[in-house]
Order: sequence, then C-alpha cells, then structure tokens
Amino acid sequence: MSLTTFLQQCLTGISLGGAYALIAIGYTMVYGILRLINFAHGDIFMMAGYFMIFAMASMPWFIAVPFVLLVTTVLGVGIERVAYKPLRSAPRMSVMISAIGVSYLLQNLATYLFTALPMAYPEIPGLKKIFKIGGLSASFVTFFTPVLTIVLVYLLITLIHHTKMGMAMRAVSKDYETAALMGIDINRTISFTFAIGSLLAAIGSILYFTDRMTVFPFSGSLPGLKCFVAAVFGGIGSIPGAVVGGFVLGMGETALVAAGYSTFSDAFTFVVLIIILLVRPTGLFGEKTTNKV
Amino acid sequence: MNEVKENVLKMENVVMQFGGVTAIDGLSLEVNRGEIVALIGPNGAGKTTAFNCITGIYQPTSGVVSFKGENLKGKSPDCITRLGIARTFQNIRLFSNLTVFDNVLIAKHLRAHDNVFTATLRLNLKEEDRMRRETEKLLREQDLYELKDEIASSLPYGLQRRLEIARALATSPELLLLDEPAAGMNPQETQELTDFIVKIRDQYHLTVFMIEHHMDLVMQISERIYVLNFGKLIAQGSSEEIQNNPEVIEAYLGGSEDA
Amino acid sequence: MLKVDNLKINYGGIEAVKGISFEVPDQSIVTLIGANGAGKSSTLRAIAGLVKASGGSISFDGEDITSLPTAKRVAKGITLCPEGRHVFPDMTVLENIKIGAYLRNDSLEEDIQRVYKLFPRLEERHWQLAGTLSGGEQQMLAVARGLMSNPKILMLDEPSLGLAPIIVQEIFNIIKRINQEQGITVLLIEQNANMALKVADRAYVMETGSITMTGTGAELLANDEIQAAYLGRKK
Amino acid sequence: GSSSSGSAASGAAASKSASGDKVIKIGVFEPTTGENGGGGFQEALGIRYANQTHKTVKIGDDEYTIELVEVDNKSDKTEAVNAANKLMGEKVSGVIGSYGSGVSIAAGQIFADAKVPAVGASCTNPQVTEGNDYYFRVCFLDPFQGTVMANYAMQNGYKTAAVLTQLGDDYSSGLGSFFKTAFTNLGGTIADEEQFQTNQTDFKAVLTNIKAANPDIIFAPSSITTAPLIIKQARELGITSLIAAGDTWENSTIIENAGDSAEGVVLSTFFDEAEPANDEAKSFIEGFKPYLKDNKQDEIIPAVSALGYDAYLALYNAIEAAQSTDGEKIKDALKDVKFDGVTGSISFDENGDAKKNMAFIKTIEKGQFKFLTTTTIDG
Amino acid sequence: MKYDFSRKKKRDAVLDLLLIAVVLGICGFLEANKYNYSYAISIIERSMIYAVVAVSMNLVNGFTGLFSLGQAGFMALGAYVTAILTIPVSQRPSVYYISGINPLIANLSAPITLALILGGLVAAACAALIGIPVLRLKSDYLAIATLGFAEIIRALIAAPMMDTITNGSYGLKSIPGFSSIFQVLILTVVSIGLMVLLINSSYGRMFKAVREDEIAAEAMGINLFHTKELSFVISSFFAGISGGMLAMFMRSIDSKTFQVSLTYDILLIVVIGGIGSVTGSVLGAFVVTAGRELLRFFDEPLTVAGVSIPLFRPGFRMVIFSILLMVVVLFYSRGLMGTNEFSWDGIFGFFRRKRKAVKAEGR
Ligand SMILES: Nc1ncnc2c1ncn2[C@@H]1O[C@H](COP(=O)(O)OP(=O)(O)OP(=O)(O)O)[C@@H](O)[C@H]1O
Ligand SMILES: Nc1ncnc2c1ncn2[C@@H]1O[C@H](COP(=O)(O)OP(=O)(O)OP(=O)(O)O)[C@@H](O)[C@H]1O
Ligand SMILES: [Mg+2]
Ligand SMILES: [Mg+2]
Repeated sequence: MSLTTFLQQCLTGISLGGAYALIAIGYTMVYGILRLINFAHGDIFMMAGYFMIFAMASMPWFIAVPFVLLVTTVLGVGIERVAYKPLRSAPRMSVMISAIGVSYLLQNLATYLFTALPMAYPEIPGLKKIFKIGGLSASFVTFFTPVLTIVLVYLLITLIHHTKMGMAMRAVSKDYETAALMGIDINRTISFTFAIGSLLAAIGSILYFTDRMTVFPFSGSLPGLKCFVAAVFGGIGSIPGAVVGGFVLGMGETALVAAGYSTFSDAFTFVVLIIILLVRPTGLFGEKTTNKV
Repeated sequence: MNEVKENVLKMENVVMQFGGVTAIDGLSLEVNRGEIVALIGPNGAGKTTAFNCITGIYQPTSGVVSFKGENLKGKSPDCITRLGIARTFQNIRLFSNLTVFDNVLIAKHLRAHDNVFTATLRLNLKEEDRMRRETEKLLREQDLYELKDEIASSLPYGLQRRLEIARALATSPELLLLDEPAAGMNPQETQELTDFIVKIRDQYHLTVFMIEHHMDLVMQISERIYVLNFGKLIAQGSSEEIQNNPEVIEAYLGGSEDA
Repeated sequence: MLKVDNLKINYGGIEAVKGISFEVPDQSIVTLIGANGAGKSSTLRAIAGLVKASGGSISFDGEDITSLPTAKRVAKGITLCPEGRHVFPDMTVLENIKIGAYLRNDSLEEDIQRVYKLFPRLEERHWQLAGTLSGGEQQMLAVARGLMSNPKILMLDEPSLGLAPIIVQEIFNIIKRINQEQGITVLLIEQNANMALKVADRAYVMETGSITMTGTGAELLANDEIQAAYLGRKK
Repeated sequence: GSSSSGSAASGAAASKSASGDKVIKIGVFEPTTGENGGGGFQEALGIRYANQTHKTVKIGDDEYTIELVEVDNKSDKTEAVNAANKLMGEKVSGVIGSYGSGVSIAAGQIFADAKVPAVGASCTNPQVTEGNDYYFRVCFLDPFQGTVMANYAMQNGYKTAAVLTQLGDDYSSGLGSFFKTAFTNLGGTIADEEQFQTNQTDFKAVLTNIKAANPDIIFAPSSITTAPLIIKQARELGITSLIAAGDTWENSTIIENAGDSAEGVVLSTFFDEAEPANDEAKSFIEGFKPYLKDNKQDEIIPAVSALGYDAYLALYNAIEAAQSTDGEKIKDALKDVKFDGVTGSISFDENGDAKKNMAFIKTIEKGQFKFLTTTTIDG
Repeated sequence: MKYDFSRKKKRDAVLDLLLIAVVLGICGFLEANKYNYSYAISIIERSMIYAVVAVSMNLVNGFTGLFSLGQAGFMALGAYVTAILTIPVSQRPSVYYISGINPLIANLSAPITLALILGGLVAAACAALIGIPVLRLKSDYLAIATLGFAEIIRALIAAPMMDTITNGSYGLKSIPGFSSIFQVLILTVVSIGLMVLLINSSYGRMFKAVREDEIAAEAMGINLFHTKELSFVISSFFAGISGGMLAMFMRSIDSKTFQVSLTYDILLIVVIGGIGSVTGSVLGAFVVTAGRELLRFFDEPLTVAGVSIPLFRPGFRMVIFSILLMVVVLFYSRGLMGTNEFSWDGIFGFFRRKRKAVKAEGR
C-alpha cells in the first residue's frame, strides 16, 4: 500500500470515527441517565437528515441549521414524553420495547412519507469544500468532525460533573424517588437529557450526511447500532468512552475494509466489543457497579 | 455432644482490603460447635466484610478461613454453602417475587439428587416429593406454613427476616451466619427472635455466628462475643466481660443509656 | 405546621393506610410508632408525595399540598430521609451531601462542616463512593444529606436502623439538637420506641393502617399496653 | 421523491369490479416498501397500466375481467412467504413479479406447490427459474447482463476493471462474478475486487483501494440506495475511471442524488424509449407517459415498468391461449407463447427464461439517461 | 400446570380436552382444505414457529433474567444445519450453482426430525462455547455481547470462504417444506411442552432464583455459572429448532433472514405477551404475526363511495402496526398476560369481572 493510500485511509477512518463518536455520545448520555438503550436514537438522527432536506429547500442555510437543531430536539423530547414517560415505573424491558417501537414507527413513517428511495442531502456551504494535498483529497467535514467532537465532549463533561443540572442528571440515573426527595424535578431533568441527546443526534446528522450525501428511511439503523456498540465499548454512560469507542470502531472498520476484509467489517465491530467486555466487563471506561452485599 | 470443644469455624489473621481501605486487619477468631457467638462493633468495623470472607463473596487479601479444618480459600459461595455454611444478609435478599414456599424449596435443591433431564421429564418425582415434604415440615416448624403461598416481598419485615432464616436452614447447614437479624424489629419482636435463635440452634444442632447491634439480644444469648473496631479485634469474652470493657464502651456501647 | 386529614393509601386494592389524621406542630418532634407493616412508612411517603393518597388531604403551613409533586414539596421545606438509606451509590460521599442541598443556592460550606462535625466518619470518607460504605455509614450519610436541605420539617424513617448503640444515642441527640438549635420540626418513625418516645413531644401509635393511640411521649412511655407491645417489657 | 396516491384510481378499478361479471385474478407480487420499495413500485405501475390497456380476456364465450391483487413483499424474504401465501389464498390464476430476485426465489416454491404460474419482470438471478417449472421471466439474466457489460468495456478499450459488490446480496454478487468471468475471458484484467456490507454508507475505504489500483472501469452493480453514494464518494476521492453497473441503476433518483458526479456513468438495461423495438413499444410509450404523469412520476419510462407491462402481456397471452383460468393450463400455455412485447419479441426457453440476446447500454449525460448503443451476444 | 395433578378440577380437565379437540379440529379442517386456506395456514405456521423461539427467549430473559439478544444467531445455525441436511441431494447442484458444493456435505442428508434436532444441537453447542465468556457480563452488556455473537455468526455464514457450505450471499433454496400443519403443531407442542416442564421443575425454580437475586441464589448453593449456562444452552437449542422450522417454512433462506431485526421481533413478542409468561409468549406470537398480516388492507388504496381515501397507500400498514404496538406497550406495560399463565379460572374470572364492570356502568 502506498503512503498516499495509507494516509487517505487514515483520513477516512478519522472522519468515520468522528461521526460515530458524535452519535455514540448521544446514546451514552441517554443511557447514562435513564438506563435506557434508546433504540430510536439512530432514527431521530435519520429524521434530522430529512428535516434538513426540507429546511434547506425553503430557507438559507444559516437559518436552516438552527431550525433543524431545534426541530430535532423537539422531536426527541416529544418522543420521551409520549413513549417513555408513561413507562417510568414499568419493567425496563417494556421501555426498551417502546424504544424499538418508536424506532419502527419513525422508519415506517419515513418510508410512508418520503418513500424508500434515497433523497439527496443538501450541501451546506463550506462544509463540503474539498482540499487536495498531493494525491490526498478530503472535504472540510473530515477535519471539522473530530474537532467539533472534542469540543462537545469537553462541554458535556463540564455540564455533567460541574453543574447542578449535571448532578441532577446523575442522581436521576440512579433512583427516581430519592432524586425527587432531593427536590429534583425528574421530568424536567429527563427531558433535558433527551434534548441534549437529540441535539447531538442533529449535529451528528449534519456532519454525517454532508459526508454521505443521501438520506433514506434506514439511514439511521446501522450507524445507530454501531454507535451503540461504540458507546458500550467505551463503557456505557462514559462520554470519553463513547468518543474513544467511536474512533476505535471507525478506524478499525476502515482498516479492515482497506485490508480487504469487508466481509468482517461489521463482525469486527462486535469482535472488538466482546474482547473488551471480556477484559473489562463494563467497557473501557465504564464505572464498576457498586453492589455491596 | 463432644466434651472437647470442636471448632467449626476458624479465621486466622484475615486481612481484607478494598483499594485503600483495609476493612479487616488481621482478624483471628474461632467458633465452636453448638455455640452462639456474636460479632459486634461500630459501623464500618468490618463485620459484614468478615461474613463475606467466610462465605466466599470476597476472597480475603491474606489469611486463612477454615471450616471444620478445611481451608475455604478459592471456594465459590455455592460451594461453601454446600459444605454446610448458610447465611442471611444485612439487607434482606429474598427471592422477592416468588412465594414463601418456593423460596424455601429452592434452597432444598442443594441436597437433591437429580439432573436436568430427570427433572424435566419428571423422572425424579420421588426426589421432588421429598423436597416438598421437607419444605412443608420446615415451614410448619417456623410458623410460616399459613403464609406459604404469599409472595415473599409482601410479608412484613419481621416475617421476611424469619423467612430468610428458614431458607438458610433449608440448605441443612451446620453453621448459620446471621447478619443483623433484628434490624428493623421493635423490642417486642426482637425478644421473639432471641427465643427463636436459641430454639433453632437446639432443634437443628446448629452453630450460630451472628452480627447484631441490639445489645439485649446479644447479651442474652451469646456464649462468647467478639468486638471489632477498624477491622481489628479489640475485645472478646463473655457478655459481662464485654459489657464492662472500657474500650468497648468507648468505641461502641456508649454511655449508660440502654439501646 | 403539617396537618394530615383522613389520609388513605391503597396498594392495588389493599388499603395500607385507612384514613388517619394527625398534626405536627411547628418546632416539635412527633413520632409514629407501630409494628411492622402498620403503614408508618407509607404515611411519610404520602406526605413527601412519593405515593398518591387515595383519599384525605395533607396541608403544610395552611396550604393544601395533597396533589403537589415531590420536588415542589421539597422546595416548600419538607424533606424525607427514606427507609433503607437510598444513598446514591455511584456518587462520592461529598457529592451525596451536596445533592441534599440541591434546591439551595447559597453557600454550603458552613453546613457541610456542620454535618461533618455530627458525623466525623463522613469527613474521613468524603471521597469514597457511597455504595461501598458500610450499612451504618450509609445511614449516617442519609441523615446528613437530609439535613443539608435546610428543611422546615425533617421526616426520618427509622434513622437508627442498623446503627451501633453509641451512634443510635448520637442520632437521637442530633435530632434533639437540630430541633432545639435550628428549630427544625421533626417527624420520626422508630422501631426503637423507647428512645423515640423519650425525645418526642407527641407520639402516635399506628396499627394496621389506623392510629390507635396518641399522647405525649412521656404518657405513652408510661402506658402499660405500649410497654407490653412495643417496648418489649413483659409483665 | 415519488408519491403514489394517484394509483388509487386504477387500484379501485381492479378490486371493485361489479359482481356477476366473470373475473380472473392475477397477483402482483412486488415490494412497495423496504429496500426495493422504489423499484417495485415502478414495476407495479407498468403492470397496472397493462391492466388498463388489456382489461378483459375472452375465454370461450365469456368475457372475463382481469383483476389485479397486489401484495407488498417488503423486499424481505420472510414477508415474501406470507405475501405469496396471501396471493394463493386469493386464488389467483397467475402471478407477476417480483422486483428483486431474492423474494422471487423465496416465493417460487409456494407458487409451484399451488400450481400457479409466475412471470418475473426484472428478477435477473438464474435461481429464480432454475428448477422451478412454474416460474418464467421476461427479462434477461445476470450472466447475460454481466457478459454484456464486459463486452461493452472491452469493445471500448477499457482493459482493467475493478469490481465492487454488495455482500450478502445475490444480485450484486452474482452480477459481479459473471462480469468478472466474462471480462477475464475476453482478455481483460481485474485490478481490484472489493465488497461492502448491506446498509453501508461509507465507501471511502474501498474506493481508496480502488483508486490505488487505478482501473479503467469500475463495475459496481448495486441497489439504487447505494448507487449515488458510491458515485459521489468516488468522484470526491478524485477517481476518474468510468463507473458502470447493471439495470438497477436506470433510475432517476440516482441522477437526482448524485448530481453532477453521475455524469458519464454507464449501465445496461432492458428498454429504451428512444428506440422503440416495435409497434407495441410505440403505443406503450405514447400511453404510458401520461399515465406516469397522472401518478405524479417523472416522465421517463423506467425499464422495469416496461418489463412489468411485458410480464402482464405474457400472462395475458397465455390465458388467451390456454382458454382457461386454471393455473396448470396457463403454465403449459406460457411455454409456447410468443409475442411482441415492448422490450422486444418474447418467448421462453425450457428454463422459463425469455429468449433475449440484446441489451441496451445507456449513459448519463446532462442529467438524463441517454441511449448509447445496443449490444448483442450470441447464445 | 401445578405439580399436583390429582387435585385438578374436573371442569378444567373437560375444558382442556375441549380446547385440544378444537385446536385439532381447526387444524384438521385447514389441512383438509389446504388450497383454500393456504394464507391462514401460513400465518398459523409462522406464529407457531415464532411461539417456539419466543418461549425459548422467555426462558433465558424472562425466567433466568439474562438479557440475551442472540436468538437470531442461534436460529440461523439451526436453519442452516437443517437446510443443508434436508435439501434433496438431486437439487444440490442447482442450489450451489455458483461456487459448487463442498464434497463433505454433498451427500450428507438426514430425515427432517433428525435434521432439526441436529440443528438444535449445533446451536446449543455454539451457545455453550459463547456462554463461557459472556455469561459473566451483566444486563445490557450481556445483551449487546450476545447480539454481537449473533451478528458474527451471521457474518461467518455469509462469508465468501463459506460459499461451498452455506452458499454465501446466495442463500439456500429447495428446502423441503412441512408435510402438513400437524407436523408444525407437533413440533411446536413438543418443544414448548418440554420447556414448560423444565420451567416448572426444580431447575426452573433455580433459574427463577438466579433471576431474583444472584447473590442470594449463590448463598443457597446454586452455582451461578452452571445454572445460567444451562438455561442459555437449552434456550439456544430450541431457538435452533425453531430456526430449522423457519427454514422449512420459508423453503429458502439466506443470512439476511437472521438479522438483528428478527431478534427484535421476537423480543417484541415476548414483551407483548408478558415477560415470564409462557402462554403470554405463545399469545404474543399469534397476535404479532397475525396482526401484521391482518393490517394488510391498509396498504391497499381504499375508495369509499367513489372517493379515494388519501392515507391508504403502501407503507401505511406498517405505520399503523407500529402505532398499535406502541399502544399495547404503553397501556399494557407488563404485556398482555403479565407474568400470569393461562388458566380457566383466569378466563372465567376475566369475564366475570367484565360483567361486573358492565353492570356497574349500567347503574
Ligand atoms: N466492596 C467494597 N469496596 C470498598 N470498600 C468496602 C467494600 N465493602 C466494604 N467496604 C468498606 O469496609 C468497611 C467495613 O464494611 P462492613 O460492611 O464490613 O462494615 P460492618 O462492620 O458490617 O458495618 P455495619 O454495622 O454498619 O453494617 C467499611 O468502611 C466499608 O466502607
Ligand atoms: N409498594 C407497595 N406495594 C404493595 N404493598 C405495599 C407497598 N409498600 C407497602 N406495602 C404494604 O403496605 C403495608 C404498610 O407498609 P409500610 O411500609 O407503610 O409499613 P411500616 O409501618 O413502615 O412497616 P415497617 O416497620 O416494616 O417499615 C404493608 O402491609 C406493606 O406490605
Ligand atoms: Mg454490616
Ligand atoms: Mg417502614
């Protein structure tokens, strides 16, 4: 493999990893707080893609982008209200099924409304600008994604560990009742968590789809699954973990495909995951559950 | 019973560390057959941890725990139960969604002779029958028979404690470890429990080793008492000796107030 | 200050509390005693808004709070230290203490020092994850956390459970102190009826969902029936 | 995007024929949702249109109304089994479909067991008809298509090729491997072979490898969902090789989504509206364009619609020849039908495959599909 | 279901017999009119197959409390083993027409029942291996690891290196179907019957103990690993059997049939039926499978009095289906059966309550 090809592959790996990381953070946020695998996360991400298509059709990009972020956030919070809130005291499995149900619903709704055919994702000026250095070529998003990811991680960690809202989120994640006894408004905290999670999905969707150019009803399902794996890999609930997980999977996958083992690129994701879990049963940076007898 | 005291449980120089915390620091003690022995000490002294080291939930950092002369090192909790040590937990751990009857019946399985095929194909009806009869008998003896179809978690606290003990008895132990059996009971109930412990000790030829903070109970029935503080043994002896030991009073019992 | 009127609580058809009424006067210590399963905890949970009352009303400072959500009640100054500790296992001791003051916006430093003084063990272990504390340590933490919210009324559900005798005395001393020094009203549930009645200004006895007896602490302490049933003194 | 609400009119006409009339039912076994929902819908349009133009059939002295029974197989094999059984439950005399070979293979046994003949429109995989007496088809096969593209490449001086196929997809893998065989036999070199996973959206890694191999032509048969992704990402990486594929790519969504990058892409197909093969084709083109408009579709006739139309005609002719509504008899008649369809003259070989030896090659130019050439191979 | 059969009331025995007679009667009727009811038969068969795998999933998830999502992978193993062993030797060249068939399996064949059992055994053996490392994991981590293994199994099946055995991307076809609906019925009843016997045996109680509290279970002398492994392996065995049945039902399979979404579907059935209820799983299998089919008319254009209702077009069915699903989950969050099992008392009680409610409203 020539050096150019190698570097090009590295760029690909980094940009894929960055996109995975962004989505994985959203998973980890919601899981960390609600102990809920939000299967609909990938589909919220897909819907954000469609929102952008329609928004850009009728407004300039600098209005469309905030608009899409807002609408996606509202969608996420709305889903929480309708599908998860009534199940606060139900078995965890029911909530998960509800999440799967929402995921089905969004996919089916998208198929119904927008057909199964892919739709072109609009270009946001600047993001798609292609840089060519020697034989290498990469667009602006390729560099922008990892940087933005790191910035967001910093902000989120600050939020969770150094603000009151963050403290409330962590308390709610353990025990609704006791959290309420501390004066924490459970519903507001959870809504807030979903808002952040969906916002991240929306940001992730802009970067991801800009790089991949089309949206179809199942666009969210595979990244959804992979990013969930990335989140588990890093230790679900841990934000730096999700980022590391995202990059490891993105780059590992790229390396494998580049080496000609596409067949195992999906399986690879899981092999890596299982190896990590065997060594560290709660993921790379996962907190050990404290369960004193 | 033997005239020579046969020791059933022996801990020698046991140390248990969690990261920076040394929960038990060189604990040595013995419990002899047929005795009721209490382990007391301030909160966080390492009492529960000692129990966890005995029952295999933790592996001690160093030191030896032996049961009837057999070193328990590396043995898993189920294996230790099989050897004849049963326990209850500080925070009640019943199979909360199962019935009282099933809670006890499950424990009976330990001594059953069957395998998954004979059990599934109902070739073990005799064995199953025997387990059920024994469970019934045990429940009757413990005055729990009327409640046999109740869901365990719906029982009042005191009865849950009693059920937990019954379940432990169902494994046919020689040594019974009780971790704060009277917690959450009012003095009246505590008194009943006191009589109950003596009764089962005699009825099932048990050795009892218990952790307790209710001094009336401890002082009434324990033949010997060990006192632990910061993971170290600070005193041992009879009720009177302990009650009058200044170090124990200072660290644990406090002023004259009755607890 | 707190007034409970004809409170009823249902768990799936089973009536755990059958229309009880009582009052907690300002700056007093009131205790509820009674056998296991009498409905004491349920009553406190209803006051804190954790379970819905199926009938009756609860008012606080003359205001009806029966249908207020828990967080709002806490904001009004009602704090419950729940039965079974319920510390946040994955947070450190210090974080647990701080979260007790979630609704406060003033400086916490002084109060933290105060609870540290009450429970030196907690200061020693402020960095430890609460889930790994011993049972008794967790109990101390739960009480400390409850104090941090600067409540008007502090409800304690069996605070002495599983504590060493010396700490039990300490806890009751603390109860008296916060009541006298800080003027916090206390509503207490205790199995240790003996000590509870000693500190209580007023006591209620609950049996299978109803209040069967009431009086000052001293009155009940002297009562033969109570002695036989709850104080373990036969005769 | 395409919307289908206009189809209500035709559907209603089919399902609500006045009682008392003699009715013969034909099943339309297509995916209208799922991975291949788009293509399946276009194929169904052709069938519905054919049903409008050939509404009744005479059997003996009776005039029978042909009624279409549509089921959605969701591009999913498990769903396909139920959908096929539903059709059998409806007592159809014949079945048309399906877009996507996998579902056709899955349903084939069910049709055969019920002794109901099926005519595939665009399912190009050999397995569909192989060993199944009751399955026929009006399109050419993957081996043929692969060979056609290999011929085209060699004839136009593309000597090295890279093949990019979708794992686990019989259409893509099959076509890729037939292309490979034919291309090497013709003396070309396969410079690189790459595969990708279903639902994969990032092709940069494989494309980077292809770029390094620097082939003259990239043959990348795949679904219309992935096509624009491959095309755009290839161009973004600065790959300038010719990109080619099979019949699935003749779909305007590819042009819409890949935009300028799609320019110059080459593909093989069954039909070209600029080159009507016969009178039937001429009248079809005239009639179908307005029909597409009524259904809010682009007025470019998709090849699969033409094939859907032909499949319907095949069954229609067979029913007329058999003079019966009985599946078994219609099957026997199908073996001998010969008629001029819009995609050329059609008759079936012993396997049930259409005897075709011509394919159209098209390219994308200025955002339009443009006829390039026809290619014939012998035998 | 109770251990003590002698006390079972006469009424229940009569009703049981009646129920069996009705089921046999319906099956007999359908079988006799096979060609008129092929659609109904296919729905029923598929429901039964899903019922088997749903119960097997319930065994690990509901009764043993292990959150396992590997079902699709084990079904795939069962399906491929069954298919490879039962495709008629004469048909094999045409099935493996692209890459040829591995000589090892070219002439290997087995009767259907044996093939199904072997399929189950292969799945079980694989589960035993997987179980050793992963059963240490807890809750969601276990879920994602088992799901991962299922995907790895699927990737291996589809891998080009396996072409001569699994026919890679092209899948297997020409799998012989069921000879009659009774064959499915018997297989289903026997499989579920065995699982019910297991659940109600002393081992079933141990599973439940592990579910309720692992630490307490260990303190009762239950070996956690052995018990979990046992439940996992047995569940996978039956998942393998149902996979084999699915292969026979579909007549052609490929690796895509066994995607994660299949596991989700089964999980859905289990939860909708009620986690920890066998009859719930069976009921769930029928409700979900039949529900999805019965809604088909939503996909067809609807014209009322000459006006076409605009909503009705392809895809609408699945939208409605997902909404119904959400409604069930939201309003029956413990599933249709909760953790209860079917009993005649329950049925009568249900109607009595209904009647009372009606009366109460009437006043
Ligand atoms: N898993 C663990 N990780 C870290 N520290 C632990 C762990 N288990 C116990 N400890 C520490 O070890 C010490 C002893 O705890 P233990 O539970 O044995 O106390 P105890 O004597 O039973 O007290 P109590 O009477 O309050 O129950 C405590 O300080 C506790 O914080
Ligand atoms: N969540 C619940 N679901 C069903 N029943 C409950 C629930 N919580 C409490 N109960 C029942 O309500 C009754 C009263 O319970 P409560 O906890 O209020 O009693 P208590 O007086 O606090 O007893 P203890 O001294 O044991 O704490 C008991 O019979 C108990 O079993
Ligand atoms: Mg302890
Ligand atoms: Mg209580």
